[in-house]
Amino acid sequence: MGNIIINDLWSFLKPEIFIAGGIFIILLADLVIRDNRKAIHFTALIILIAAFASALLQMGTESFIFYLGKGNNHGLLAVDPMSTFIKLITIFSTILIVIFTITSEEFKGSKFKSGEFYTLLFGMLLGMLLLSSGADLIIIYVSLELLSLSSYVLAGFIAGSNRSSEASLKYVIYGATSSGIMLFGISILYGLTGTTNLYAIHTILVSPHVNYLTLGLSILMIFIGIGFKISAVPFHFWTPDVYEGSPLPVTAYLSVASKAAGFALLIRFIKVGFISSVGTNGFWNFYENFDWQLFLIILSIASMTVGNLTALWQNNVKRMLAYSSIAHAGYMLLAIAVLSEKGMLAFLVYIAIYMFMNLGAFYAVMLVANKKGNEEISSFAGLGYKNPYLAFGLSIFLISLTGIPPTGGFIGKLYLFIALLDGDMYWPALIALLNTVISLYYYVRIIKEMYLTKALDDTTIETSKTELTFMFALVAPILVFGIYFTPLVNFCTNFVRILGF
Amino acid sequence: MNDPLILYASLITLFLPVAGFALVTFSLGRIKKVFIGEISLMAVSLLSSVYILIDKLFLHPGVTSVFEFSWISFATGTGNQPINVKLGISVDSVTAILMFAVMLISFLVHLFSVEYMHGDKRFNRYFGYLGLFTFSMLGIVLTHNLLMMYIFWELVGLSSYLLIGFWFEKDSAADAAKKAFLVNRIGDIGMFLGILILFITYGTFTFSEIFAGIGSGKLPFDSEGWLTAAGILVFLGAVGKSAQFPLHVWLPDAMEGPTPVSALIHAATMVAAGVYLVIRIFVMLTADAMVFIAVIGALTAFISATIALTQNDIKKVLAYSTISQLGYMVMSLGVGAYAFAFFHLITHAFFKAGLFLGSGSVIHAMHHEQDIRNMGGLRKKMPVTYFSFLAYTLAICGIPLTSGFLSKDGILAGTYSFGLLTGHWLIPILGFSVVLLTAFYMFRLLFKTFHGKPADLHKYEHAHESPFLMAMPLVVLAVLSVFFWYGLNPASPDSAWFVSKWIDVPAKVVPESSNFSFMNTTATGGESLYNAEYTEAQHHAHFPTMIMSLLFDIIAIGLALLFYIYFKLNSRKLAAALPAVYNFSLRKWYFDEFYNGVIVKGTLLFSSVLYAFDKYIIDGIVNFSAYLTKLISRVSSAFDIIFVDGLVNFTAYINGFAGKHLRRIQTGKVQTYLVLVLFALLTLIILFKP
Amino acid sequence: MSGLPILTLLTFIPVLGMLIILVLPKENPKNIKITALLMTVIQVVLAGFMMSGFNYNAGGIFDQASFQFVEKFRWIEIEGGSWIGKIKIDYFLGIDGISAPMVLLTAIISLIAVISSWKINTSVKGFFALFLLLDTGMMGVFVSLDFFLFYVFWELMLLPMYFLIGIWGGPRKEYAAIKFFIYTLLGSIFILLVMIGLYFSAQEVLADGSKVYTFNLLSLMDKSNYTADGILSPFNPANLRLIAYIAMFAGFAIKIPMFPFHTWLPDAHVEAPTPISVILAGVLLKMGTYGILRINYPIFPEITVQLAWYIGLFGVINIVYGALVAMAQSDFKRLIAYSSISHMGYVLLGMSSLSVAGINGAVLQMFNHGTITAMLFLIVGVIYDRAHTRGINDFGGLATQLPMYTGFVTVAFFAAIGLPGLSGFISEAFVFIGAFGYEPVRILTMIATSGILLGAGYMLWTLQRIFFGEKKEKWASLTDLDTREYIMFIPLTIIIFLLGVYPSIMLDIMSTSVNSLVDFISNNSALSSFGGI
Amino acid sequence: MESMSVGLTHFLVLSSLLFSLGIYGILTRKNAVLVLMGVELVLNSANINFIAFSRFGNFGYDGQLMALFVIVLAAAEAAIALAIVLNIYKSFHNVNVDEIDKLKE
Repeated sequence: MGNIIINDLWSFLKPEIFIAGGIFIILLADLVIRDNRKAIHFTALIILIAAFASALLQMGTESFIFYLGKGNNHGLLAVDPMSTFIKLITIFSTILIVIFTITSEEFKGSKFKSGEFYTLLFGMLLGMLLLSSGADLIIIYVSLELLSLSSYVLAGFIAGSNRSSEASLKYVIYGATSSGIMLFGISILYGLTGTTNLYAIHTILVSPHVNYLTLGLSILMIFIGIGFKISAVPFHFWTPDVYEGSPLPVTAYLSVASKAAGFALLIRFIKVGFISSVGTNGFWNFYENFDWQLFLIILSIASMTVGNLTALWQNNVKRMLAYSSIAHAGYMLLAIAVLSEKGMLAFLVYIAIYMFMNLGAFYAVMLVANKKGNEEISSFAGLGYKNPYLAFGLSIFLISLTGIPPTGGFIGKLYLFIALLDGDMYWPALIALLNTVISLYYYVRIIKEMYLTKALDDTTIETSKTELTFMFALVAPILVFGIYFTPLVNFCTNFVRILGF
Repeated sequence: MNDPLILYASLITLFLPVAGFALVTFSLGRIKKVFIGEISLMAVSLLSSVYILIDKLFLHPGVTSVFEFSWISFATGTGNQPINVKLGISVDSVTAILMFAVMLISFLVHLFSVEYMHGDKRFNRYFGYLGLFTFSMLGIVLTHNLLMMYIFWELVGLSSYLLIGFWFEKDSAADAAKKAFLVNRIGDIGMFLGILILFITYGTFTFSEIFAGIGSGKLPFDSEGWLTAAGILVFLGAVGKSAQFPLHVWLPDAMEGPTPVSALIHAATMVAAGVYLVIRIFVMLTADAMVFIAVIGALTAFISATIALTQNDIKKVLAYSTISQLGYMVMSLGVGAYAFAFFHLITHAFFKAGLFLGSGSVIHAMHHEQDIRNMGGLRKKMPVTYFSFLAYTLAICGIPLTSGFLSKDGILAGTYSFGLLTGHWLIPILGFSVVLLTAFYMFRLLFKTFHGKPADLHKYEHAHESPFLMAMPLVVLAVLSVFFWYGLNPASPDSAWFVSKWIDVPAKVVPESSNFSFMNTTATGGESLYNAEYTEAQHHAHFPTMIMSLLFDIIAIGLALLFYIYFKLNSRKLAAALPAVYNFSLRKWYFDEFYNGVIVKGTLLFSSVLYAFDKYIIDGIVNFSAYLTKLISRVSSAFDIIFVDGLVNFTAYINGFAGKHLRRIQTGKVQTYLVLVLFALLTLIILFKP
Repeated sequence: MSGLPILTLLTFIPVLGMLIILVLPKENPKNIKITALLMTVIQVVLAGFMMSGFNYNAGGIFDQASFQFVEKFRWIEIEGGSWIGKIKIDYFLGIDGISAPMVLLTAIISLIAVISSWKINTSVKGFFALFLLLDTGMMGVFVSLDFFLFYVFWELMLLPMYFLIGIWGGPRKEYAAIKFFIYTLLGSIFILLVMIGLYFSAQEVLADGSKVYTFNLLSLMDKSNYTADGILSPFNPANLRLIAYIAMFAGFAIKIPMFPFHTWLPDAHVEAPTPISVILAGVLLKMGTYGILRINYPIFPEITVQLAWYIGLFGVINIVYGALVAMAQSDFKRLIAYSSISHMGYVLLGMSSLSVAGINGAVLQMFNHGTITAMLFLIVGVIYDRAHTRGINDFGGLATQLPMYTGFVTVAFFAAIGLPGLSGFISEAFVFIGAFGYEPVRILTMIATSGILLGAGYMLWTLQRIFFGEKKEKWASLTDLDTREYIMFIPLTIIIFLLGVYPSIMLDIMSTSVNSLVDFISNNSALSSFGGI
Repeated sequence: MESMSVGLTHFLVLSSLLFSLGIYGILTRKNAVLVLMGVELVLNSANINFIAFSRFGNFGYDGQLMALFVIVLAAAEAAIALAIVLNIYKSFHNVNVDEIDKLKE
């Protein structure tokens, strides 16, 4: 038995093991080479790359691991293509965040404790990795908390910054309450079904004896926790405040990785828990117990509309991007709302591109903020002339976020709308498209500020070659996938499957 | 049949003038004497037109030479007749005569202008424009199809625009040019629609093919009404170009152009193009269309004659007289006096060109004085001008032994017999009253200008006879106003060669049911318009016509003598006694006031209203919303709100508004957020309870 | 001819130029300008070369075999699972008689615009780089035969245009630029929706016999490719073709721009720098009508027939409304912008006739409007460069001051009025012939003829206000045209005269294709009543 | 059912009350520490549910296992949260959540 567990661990949990081990290594390294920050950065990168490679290697494998008790044929964790994909996304974005961290001015001071930072970052990552594979509500809750607890601290990681402290307080209160309510929902679901395993819940929900009212209540309560993670309206209120207050690399991380993990949870929760089978046409067949589609459509439309409309009014670019990320959560939610394999594919394509473009945008904003000390939109005035490369890169990211060809963002939108129209969801598609137009306002506002507004001061915004190289490394996939997206989509197609479906 | 020499001669005649225009244009004013080249080209062109004239009148009478080529052709979908637009020329006696007249007058005007325009800073360009005009006019004359007619129609419009506005520094000239072009365009639209109807129906622009189509019984949209409409619509082009009521208002203003231009374009040739157009489409005019045309012509003749009575500008009087005479020609066509219309066109071209050149000579001598009240007694100073002017005046009044007598009497006889046959007596009544009016105002003009005492001694002292280049054309034209060029019997219009030899009156092609019964020749198998009934009516009409018109002439001249030579009657007192009548005539029946006040102002007002609509309604779907957005933005925040008007503007407002309130939710207080979350949860529970 | 991928070259030569410009040092703007000039000259030469090998008897429209210079290879091919099916997108270029004139126009206007931007002195590098990118976008739209590719090119133009107006524009440039951007994006989302809808409704049969969803425009035109239950399939009783047609039409109509979507145009024109106005009026507006002809018409023939009257109605509104509003303008450039709206109305009217004459007229009008309006905007630019004002009433008496300039202005104005002998006349005449011959729009056509008068009205009035009257002291320092300006004006003037005197040069290029388009519509328009297969 | 014995319903009522109290505390307390106590109440109400269901539903030990995890996590959460509150106190010199609202717009 033990051997089997060890074997399972090694065969399917390599990334998690690397990261967990990484936490220890970083802690140790922090003790030994505390003064050599570079070495710690480097160590973290090595570990992450190893984890990424191992995740790549386990592409295509499917298995349960950690069986709980006898006669239970569903494990605690399910390793499958979808979870692997989310793991790749989260690990990859962690790698990028490490690079952010290296160049971030906020983290330059002597107060910055890199060892602690990476410990927490890896803790978060571990939470995400487990969350994306979690097949049992116990492990889901535990990994969610692991993720959350680390992120609370990271949000307030800049010592002495009021903004940062405030962000972390809000985050913790909001997060703790959400997860509390979610837990209560889980307990009700447990009471209804008698199990915490999603796969087991699946088999039980077939029976018509389940009280739908109570079930609905528990689903909604659980969804508060998920909605909090993916910052979907109306569970998004923390997002702008926390994003604005947190250190920029953390904000970027929250906007991509944490969101991806939240979506992984959502997908598994819905697909494993509530669908009876996947039709040959790719549409998911449902038990008649909860109108997931309508529910998700409402939330997604609310998210994109509220996100976009509110973003119009923001003067702080970081905050603007926070609202934009709410809107993008809406688009991704809409992809899932199709409840089909095509929707899934659209989601995967979208989030992969979203990772590049959103992190890229944050990175470019960070490079400006590094010099200017703030992210106010007026700081971007004349950037197109002060630093054309940086401005060009940021423009590409913003255009891609808008979804205009030939950028990757368009491909994401394209697949989204293909899925929507395939699912006969015309009105949501139209609303999403109109939202695209609205979003153009504020994305272009930044572009306008960079190119059309004269700079108020003569401060130069210089960037090192390394920084630019890194930024263009993010621009490249956006442009390449915008023109030739075959590899991306082929790649994503491999990851649509979920264990058992 | 199709003598290539005729083709070459026609092409030479047609293209040399435009070559002159090109020569002047491309010399870009760098060559001083380039006008001489232009005039030489005109001379060659004139000779070539003489050749054609001789050929068509004497060598090969009755032969029509047609040359055409396919200009545009394309298939129009399976099963349809392909579109094949042919351009071409057709030269018959009518063409040849008119072409010669145009060339001759044009040439004379060129010569006249050399002196008249001497010292003008755009001297060369003036000749270029004349060349362009001559080309365009010849195009109208030569064309064998409606499209080309329309093309050259517009081109004469262009050259007329350029020449009226030649002294564009004067606002009045620029205004007049614009007015001429626009008023003409109104008629052109009608003409264009008429052409469209015909093209849609017969698939061709070529006159002969259209007529063949009508003759074969095919009707536009299978309705005789549409055939009438097509005729009237095409005629609208003539209404514009020949300054017929109600589009006659541009011609008096066009006198802003140099006087030789007025002679060439606005008296002799271009304005006659309308009449020529009606001549060309005559065979397809239904009875209703003809009555319409006759009434328009008669009204025009009458209205403008009444206006001419009181005008004091020498050129304005002549302009209204031109309109009046054009009305005669149009009326003549309307009543079926086909040959006389053309006859009058030619005679009128000569004597009216003469009158204008004569007035030009006077104006030149008087240092650009145009008001006849400031003239007088000039006959002693300018004998050549005076005697030629007298000849033209006699001709226009239709005094025997002049060309005008022959052509005008024919027209009046036509209206009289038309009245006899159809009962449309209004037309001859107006026609005869115009005789009276014409004679009166022409002699008034003659007397006030050349007789009596000089009103402005200073100018009178400086007045002198015009130099040779100006006097010579006057003489030539005066000679051409004498009867013997047109027929040997000065008392018999019917035996004039125009009527008896040169012009073949074509038979109508319209269905019998929509033709006048007396013009139906199919029953008798005739080739000509006139059947026995009609001819007989004309015979009856001749004698009374001649008597009446002579009588009217004598009365009118007598009155003019009493008013302006013997001063037995006082025109001022008469005017004071009848102020309403006098002003009505002096102010030209208030046409300009009406058009400016109602139509032009109305359009401009409407356009400003539409612009306001565009700016405030369409562009800001609700103007108010744009305003509100601005207001909110000013109050709430310093940043420049991106708002876009139009539909987008409106959305922006809604968005902005919503966004603002959504933003207010973000209080920064975490407990508020949580309350909202719980509220949302409750809402969702209510929504999704099974 | 074979072997040389001429359309790809035409399309991507500007991108090459852009890349070269990007590496050139910005210290020497002359080199940058020369590079841009060179690229556009090459483009014109290539376009000329293309026309020399053009087959006048090939119909194109729906038949790949009769498209010319076809380049087709697989661009995107994704083998999906059972649930997603195969996705394929072709890099599919080709021209027929409808696109060839547009390609020619794009090449010519781009060259002229480069010449007219010679005086641009701020951020030269950026300007020409963006300009060339825009050029690629425009060319790409006219040669694409795959909807996806078409859409990519369509959207590719947005950003360069935004910058070109926004950075190098007039005082309210930001406003105008964002307005343009938002409007156009709003239009293109509708196109995108319909594009995806079509994608799901038709399957192309591949060489190996397998069926695959397609963006191929030609396959989308073939009714037999449609599935029984596709939302935009004519065989689906509950199809949404009418709505899709209207949506896509609206998307294109914004670009035309058709009333009531036109208000972006005057603002964009007024604020844009001269060369960009030239491009905008000369080429960009044509994309709207081209899109309708290329995509709406053959893909939805039965709805085209159904809605022809409305197309005609909007055409007439454009003509009359544009002309009337133009009359109220006191800004020279704004006036030309509204006249442009009016003239594009003729294109719509011609298209609504569904006849060869009308559509020939419409396509010819697209070309002619491109050249004439380009010239008009150049004219505005010349005077604005010198006097720094565009107020019509500020001027007066310029004819004496600037005789050569006045000469060109007169030619352009009269061409715009539709004077016979100049190019505008023929196209308008055929538009009217076609529309008048089509019974449903006959009355509309009659109303539209008032545009002839109104057009002459505002043009001549403008001519008078600017050029006639006494010479003003204020403008005594203005100089007449210089060599560069002659180089811009003369080719356009020649084209205007040439096509006025001998329009068959252009009509012959397009008429075979227009014939097959009209035949195609009449053969297929009744099909929706057949019911399912 | 015996009237005196304590059954599932009682536990559920208790847990609901606790949950409501917890939420009430979170929403109304000004002091951040008290808010966090509200969170603890919510977590514990869920724990009661887990154990009650596990016991009365005869579902095996999953529920109890869960409760154990939750207790541990609650402790960790409390620790972190209190640290953050401490940090806030350093910056703002109070711990009233309704006064910490600088981040907003």
